[in-house]
Amino acid sequence: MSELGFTPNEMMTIAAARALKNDDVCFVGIGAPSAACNVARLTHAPDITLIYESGTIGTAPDVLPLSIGDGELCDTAVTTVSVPEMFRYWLQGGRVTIGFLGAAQLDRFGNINTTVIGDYDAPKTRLPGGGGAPEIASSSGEVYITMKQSKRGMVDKIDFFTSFGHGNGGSDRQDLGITTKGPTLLITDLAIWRPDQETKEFTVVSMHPGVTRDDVQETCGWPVKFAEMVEQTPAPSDEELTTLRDLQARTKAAHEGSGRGKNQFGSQRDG
Amino acid sequence: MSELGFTPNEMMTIAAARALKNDDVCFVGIGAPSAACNVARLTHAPDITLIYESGTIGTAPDVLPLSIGDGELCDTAVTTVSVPEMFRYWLQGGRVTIGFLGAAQLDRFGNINTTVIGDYDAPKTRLPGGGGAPEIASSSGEVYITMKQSKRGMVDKIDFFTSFGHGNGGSDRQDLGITTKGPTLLITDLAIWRPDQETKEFTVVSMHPGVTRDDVQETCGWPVKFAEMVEQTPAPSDEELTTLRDLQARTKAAHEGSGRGKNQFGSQRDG
Amino acid sequence: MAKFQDLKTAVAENLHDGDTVAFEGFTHLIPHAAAHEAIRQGRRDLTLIRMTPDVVYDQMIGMGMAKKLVFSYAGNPGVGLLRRLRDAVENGWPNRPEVEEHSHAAMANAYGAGAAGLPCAIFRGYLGAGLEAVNANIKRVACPFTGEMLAAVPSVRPDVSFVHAQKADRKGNVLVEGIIGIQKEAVLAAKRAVVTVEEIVDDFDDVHANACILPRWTITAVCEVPGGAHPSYAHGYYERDNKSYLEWDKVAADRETFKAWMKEHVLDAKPEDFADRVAHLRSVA
Amino acid sequence: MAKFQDLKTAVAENLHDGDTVAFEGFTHLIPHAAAHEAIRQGRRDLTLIRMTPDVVYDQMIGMGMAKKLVFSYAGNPGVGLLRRLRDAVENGWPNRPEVEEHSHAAMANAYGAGAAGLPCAIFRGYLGAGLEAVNANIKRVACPFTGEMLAAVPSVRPDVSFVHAQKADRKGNVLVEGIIGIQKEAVLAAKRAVVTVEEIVDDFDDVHANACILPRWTITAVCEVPGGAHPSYAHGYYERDNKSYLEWDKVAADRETFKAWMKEHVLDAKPEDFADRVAHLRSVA
Repeated sequence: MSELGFTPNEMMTIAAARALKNDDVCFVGIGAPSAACNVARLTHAPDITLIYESGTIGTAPDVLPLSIGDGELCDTAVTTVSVPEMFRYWLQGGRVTIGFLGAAQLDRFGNINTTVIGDYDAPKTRLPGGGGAPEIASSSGEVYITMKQSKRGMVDKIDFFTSFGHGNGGSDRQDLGITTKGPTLLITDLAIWRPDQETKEFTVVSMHPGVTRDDVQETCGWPVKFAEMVEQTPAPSDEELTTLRDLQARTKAAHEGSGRGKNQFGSQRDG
Repeated sequence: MSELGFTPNEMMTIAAARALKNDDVCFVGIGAPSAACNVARLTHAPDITLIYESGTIGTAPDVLPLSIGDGELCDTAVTTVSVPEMFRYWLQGGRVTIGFLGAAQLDRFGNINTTVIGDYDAPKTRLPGGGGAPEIASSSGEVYITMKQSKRGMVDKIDFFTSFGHGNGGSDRQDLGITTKGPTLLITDLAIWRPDQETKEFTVVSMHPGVTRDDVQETCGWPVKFAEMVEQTPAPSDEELTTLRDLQARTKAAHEGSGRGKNQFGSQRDG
Repeated sequence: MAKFQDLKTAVAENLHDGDTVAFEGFTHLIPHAAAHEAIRQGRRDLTLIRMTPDVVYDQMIGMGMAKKLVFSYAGNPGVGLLRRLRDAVENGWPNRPEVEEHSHAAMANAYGAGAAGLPCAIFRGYLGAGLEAVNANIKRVACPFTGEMLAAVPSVRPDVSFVHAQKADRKGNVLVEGIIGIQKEAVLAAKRAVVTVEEIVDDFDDVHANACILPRWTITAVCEVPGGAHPSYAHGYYERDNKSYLEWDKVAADRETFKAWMKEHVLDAKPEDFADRVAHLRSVA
Repeated sequence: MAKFQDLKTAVAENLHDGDTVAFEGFTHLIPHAAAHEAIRQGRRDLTLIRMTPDVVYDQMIGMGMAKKLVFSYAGNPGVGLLRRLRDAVENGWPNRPEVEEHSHAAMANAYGAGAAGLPCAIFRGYLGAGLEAVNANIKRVACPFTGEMLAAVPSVRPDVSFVHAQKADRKGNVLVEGIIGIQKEAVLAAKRAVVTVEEIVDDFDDVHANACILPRWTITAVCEVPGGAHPSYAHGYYERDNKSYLEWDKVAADRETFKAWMKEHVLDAKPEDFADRVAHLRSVA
C-alpha cells in the first residue's frame, strides 16, 4: 500500500471499471479485466452483461473465477451456451460492445502479441497463443486493454500479431475491411491512454494520482505521446476501494476454503 | 376392409415397418412413414431411433403426431435440438441411416416432385415445396419412399425435381458427387419395388397378397418392370395388424379427446 | 434492451410498410397474435420470411400484405395446401408476390448465418434439386481444401422478427422450451425482435443452465399475450388446435368466406381474445 | 452403439498409434482419466487436437506421444505457461511436434463443421492476425453474394474423441451440463467416441427437454470413472482443484521432476484412483 491509500493495481482496476457502462455487453478475460468488470457491476453498472468465452452469458459471480470456466460463472449466468455458439452467435454476431484484452507485448497502435517471443518457427519463448483474442479484437464493438507498464511489455515492435489493433495506424484497420472500432482505451497501472483520432497512436490522456510523465516514459518502450491536456485520474472512491477489496477478500476466502490455491498469476489472460 | 382381412393401406404401412431395423436412425415424415416407423418400434425394432425434423431425436410417441412438431414428440424424445442443429449435425452430419419420403409425383428413378404441377414460374398447382426433402434425399444413408399408386402420382416425367433420386438412372447420382445410396426401396399399397442394380429403375420385387401385375400397371404412369422372381409380400401378422390398429385407435381417441380433429390428410408429408 | 409493451404498441413501433419480417416458430409457438395485430394495422409491401408459412402467412398473404415470400415449405401442417398462398401465386389474388424458395436446410443455415453475423451460409445441399435453377440466391462455393462444391445462400437478416415464447422474467429475459425450432436464430438475426409470451415470471432461477434463453438485451419488446400462439401450441400451456387447422382449409378455400372470417376473427378482434381460444386446450401439465 | 466398458479396454480398442485424437472439455469436464490411460498404454505419433491443451496435453507431450499439435490456446488456465509444451517446441524435448495453431473461433467452427459433416468452416476471422501467414490451413473464400473475404479452415475430424460427462443412463445416452464447451461437436465430429462419466443413472426422465444429451448411437464406449476429470471439475459433483494446477507449474518446470511425478501419479496409478483425488473437492450441491 502506498501513501496514497491504494496500490497502482487497484487504481488500474478501478479506472477500468469506471470505463464500463450499465448497458455494456462485455467479453471478459481473467485477472484484471475480470476484477474490473465485476467492480463495475457491483458499483455503477449493476445491469452490465458479462460474458466469458466458456459460454457463460450474463454472469454475476460472488467471487472472482480463477479460470474462464469456473462453475460459479455458470451457476450465476442468465444462460450457458456451447463454445461454437459463443463464438458464432454472440461474438461474431456483433453482440459484444466491449472486448477486454490483456497483452504480453503491446505496441503503440494497440496491436497485441501473446503468441511467441522471437521467431514463430523457432521461438525464444512459446507463449499460450491467441485463444479468443484475434476475433475478440475484430468483432467486439470496441476493445479495452489493461496491462501493467514495463519496457518488456510495451514495445516498439511486437514479435507477432496475435490480434490486430490499428496496424501501423491511420486507416489501416478499415482498409483491412474491419468495421469495428478496435482499441479505444488502454488502462495501465500508471495512466489512461486513448488513440489519437488521426494517427491512432495511444496517447496519455490521464495519469493516476502521484504518477509523473517520467514514470510513464520509463516503463514504456516507445516515445510516449501526451495529450495537450493530461488530466489526473480521480483517486478511487471509498465505495470503489471497499467493493474491490471486499471482492478480493471473498475470492481469497472462497478459494482457500475449498482447497483451492491462490491464483498468483491473476493478471494472465486465460485463453 | 377387403376379404383379405386388411386394407392395402395397412399392408403398405406394415411392409414399410418391416424394412426398418432395430439400429436404424430414421428421419420420419408424417402420415404413412410415421405410422410405419412406430409400428416397427412397437414390434421388431424396439430400439429404433426416430427423428422428426422439428428437432426431436429418439422419440417414442404413444399416439401418432398430426404434425412434425407435436408436443408428444418432444415429451418422449431423448433430446430436442434446434432446427439448424437438426439439419447441420444430424442430417448433414451423416447420422441418419434411413430418410423416409412421400411424393406428390414420383418417377421410375425415385426422383420426387412436391413443388409444383406445371411450370415453376406459372404453376397450375402450387404444392407445398420441398421442406427437408432435398437434403434428406442426399444426406440420408438410404431413402425409402411410400405412396399410394396412381397414374397422377407415378408419372413418366415429373414436373419439378424437388429431390433427387437416381436422376436418369445409371451412375447419375454418383456423377453429381452424391455419396449416399438414394432411393433403395419404394413401398406402395400394391407392391414393393427396388431399383435395378444397373439402370436404377424401380422394379417390382414383391406384390402384396391379392394384387395382380395388371393392378400394378394400371395405377402406374410408366411401363412397369417386374423382377425375374416376383415374390408375394407376406400378409400382415396378427401382431402387426393389432399393433397398427391399436396405435391408430389410440391416436384417434387422443386427438378427439383433446378437442383435436382427425387428420384426414394423414398421408401428406409435413414439411 | 427489452421494453414491456402491449402488443399493439410493439407492432406499431417495430413493423413498418416495406419491412423484411420473420414470424417464426417451427410448428410450435407460432406467433399468431402478433401476426393478427400486424394485419389489423394494415402493413403493406412486406417481405415475409418463414420456413413453414402455414396458416399464419396464408392469412397475411390473403390480406394483400406480402410483396415477397421467402420460405421452404408452404403447407398447412398435417392438412394439405395453403389456399390463399395458392390463389396469390397461381391467380395473382389479391396480388402476385415474388417467391424465393429454399429447402429447410438452406433456411435453417441462412438464419444461423444471420445470427452469426455472416453474409452467407455454406452447406452440402441442393444436390440435383430443381430449386437451384429457379432461385438466383442459391450459388456454389468451392471448399478451398477439398474442392467440393458446396451450396451457398445469403444469410437471413430481417428488419424485425416476431416470436412467441413460454416465459419472460421481470427483467425481460425470454425462455423458449421444447421444440425450440429457429426462435433463437430468428431473434439474433434481426435488427429488432418482438416476443409475445404466455406469462411473466419473477426469475428463471429454477431453469436448466443450458436452456434456450434470450437475454433481455437481444430483444426490443416483450408483450404478455396468453394463448398468443393459437392455433399453434405452447408446450406446458396448451395443445395444438388441430380442428382450427382443418377448419382453415375450408375457410381459405373461398375468397369471400376468407374475408368474412378475417373480419370476425382478426380485424374485429384483439390480442386479449387469444386467452379464450386456448381455454379448452390447456393441459393438466 | 455405446458399449459399457472399463476404461483400459475402451482406450485399448479405440486409440491406436498414429491416430488423430481429441481430448476435449473447455476448462470443465476435461477427460484426465482417459488421457492417463492413454499415457499408460504408451500410444505414440498422435496428432493431438484440443482448443486449450493445458495440463492434460502438457503431460502427453512430455511423455513423447505427440507427433503434431492442433490448438488455439496453450496455457495453464489461471496459472501461466505450459512448461512441457514449451520444452518440446523450444528445445525439441523429448521430440519437436509439428504445430498447427488457430484461434478459438476457428477451432470452434472447425469442430462444428466436423460435426456437420462439412469439409471446412467459414467465418469472419483472422483479420490482420499473424497466424494466417504461418498456418497453411487458414485460407480465404469470397462470399458469392457480397464479395467479402471470409476465413476458411478445414473441419476437425478426429479418429477418436475422448470426453468426460456427468451422467450416462443405462442405455448409454450421455448427459453434459453446465459449461458444455465443445463436447457435443467433439463427439459428433469423430469416427469413434469414448465417454467417461461420473455415474450411471437409470434414466434421464427428469432432465430438461433441451439439455445437451448425446444419444447412445453416437458413442462407441461409456466408462464409469468417478472423479475422471480431476484436476478439472464436474459441475454438480466436485470443484476445480486449483492447487493441482498451481502445483503442475512446479512439476513441469523440470524434466526429472516431471518424470518422477508421472511415474507416481500416472504410470503406477489406475482409473479408480481418481475418486480419491476429488474426495475433498466434492460440493454439497
